[in-house]
Amino acid sequence: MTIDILYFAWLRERIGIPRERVDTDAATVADLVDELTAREDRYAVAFGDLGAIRVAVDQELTEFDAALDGAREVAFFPPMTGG
Amino acid sequence: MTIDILYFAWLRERIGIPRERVDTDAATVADLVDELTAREDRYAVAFGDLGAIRVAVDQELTEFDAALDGAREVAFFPPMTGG
Amino acid sequence: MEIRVQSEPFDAGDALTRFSQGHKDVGAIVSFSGLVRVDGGLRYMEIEHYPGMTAKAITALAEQAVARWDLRDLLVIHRYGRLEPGAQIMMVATAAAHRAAAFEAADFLMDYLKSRAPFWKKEVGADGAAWVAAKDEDEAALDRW
Amino acid sequence: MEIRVQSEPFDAGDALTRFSQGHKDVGAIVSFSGLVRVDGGLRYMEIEHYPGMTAKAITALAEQAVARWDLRDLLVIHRYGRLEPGAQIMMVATAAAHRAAAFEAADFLMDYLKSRAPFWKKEVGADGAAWVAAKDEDEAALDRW
Repeated sequence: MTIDILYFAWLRERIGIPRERVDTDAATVADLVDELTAREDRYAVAFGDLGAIRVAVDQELTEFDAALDGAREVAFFPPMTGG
Repeated sequence: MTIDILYFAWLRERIGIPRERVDTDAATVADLVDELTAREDRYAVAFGDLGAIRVAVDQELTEFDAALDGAREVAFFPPMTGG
Repeated sequence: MEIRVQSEPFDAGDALTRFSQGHKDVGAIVSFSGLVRVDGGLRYMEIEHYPGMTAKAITALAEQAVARWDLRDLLVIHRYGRLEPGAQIMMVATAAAHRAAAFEAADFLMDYLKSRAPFWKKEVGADGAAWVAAKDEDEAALDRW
Repeated sequence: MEIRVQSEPFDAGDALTRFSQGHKDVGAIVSFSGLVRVDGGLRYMEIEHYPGMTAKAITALAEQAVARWDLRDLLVIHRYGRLEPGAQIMMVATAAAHRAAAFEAADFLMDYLKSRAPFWKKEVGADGAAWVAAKDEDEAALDRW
């Protein structure tokens, strides 16, 4: 399946791009992260500490064990600092 | 001693005047209330339920057993409803 | 710190704009404004106060708030006299570096202004006038602090 | 209920004035405004957000507040982009018949906007830029609700 992946804040800066489109068979967010980190060092560095990263699937906050079944957009970012 | 007595809200309405000056030897606020209620019915009615009345001596909230020693102004009023 | 006791109407938004300007280490501003509710039965509200004591009592409450929370500034405006439905009765604003202090101090000030500042509200309606009774819950709210 | 996500500056006082007008059974209005602190080291703040998600996430929080408290109205404004020291970052306003609901709902919305709305703050100073780290206390604050 084809998924748009978005990166925000320091995750965007470390990976070097705000978004990309990937073809993947990853079943869960965690599987997708494994695929990405296997690709290039900058991904491995950016995703080094998953405890410091939050994820949204189709614009809803979720967990790393969430299924990607039918997902069209996955976003990774640090804990939010609004307000 | 001479004391100015002030009445507010429904206490003022029941007694019929906003303030008066009295000569008194009352030692405490409670003594002063006894003197007033002995005077006329409208005072007895107004002071009928002391639980519903608050008192300030020289513009500081206090209790009915407070001493009047040196006091110049005593105010009686219902519980406050500001804000 | 500014405390105003006045019969004149005021606009809480204008007051907030002025209050917000010219501060330095302020990240958070909380305001509370109390309004005369618009309801069919009410013609107007009349607020009596104790002129000699009012500003003094509010100042004492404000000083308690300043002693207890790390505030950068504080504003209290309270009207007396005749107020029409929809009018602003009063407002409190607090400015602090952090939001918790600004929220708590404003909440504290409101609880104490309700029950410890010498104001008395009377509602005048089509059927006559009645003094607003103090609520047990307003007295109980003071125990939070 | 109004939710605005915008890069344009706004004035919290003006917004409060507009928010306060034309309500009926409203006795209490609480506002919170967050400002960029004025401190020597900070040149400006840059706020990044997630356009597709932001308004949706804030709307979901606002709906939670409306379901939980008896509110008459609610306003959220949040800026993104470059903000100068002293600028308003965001504001929340709540209108209710009673003060407790207005205070609690505003406090709740602030806690959740801090940690659950997709905004990220970067501080740009003389010595370079740094992303603002989320605070443990902000995450812990959610347990209050």
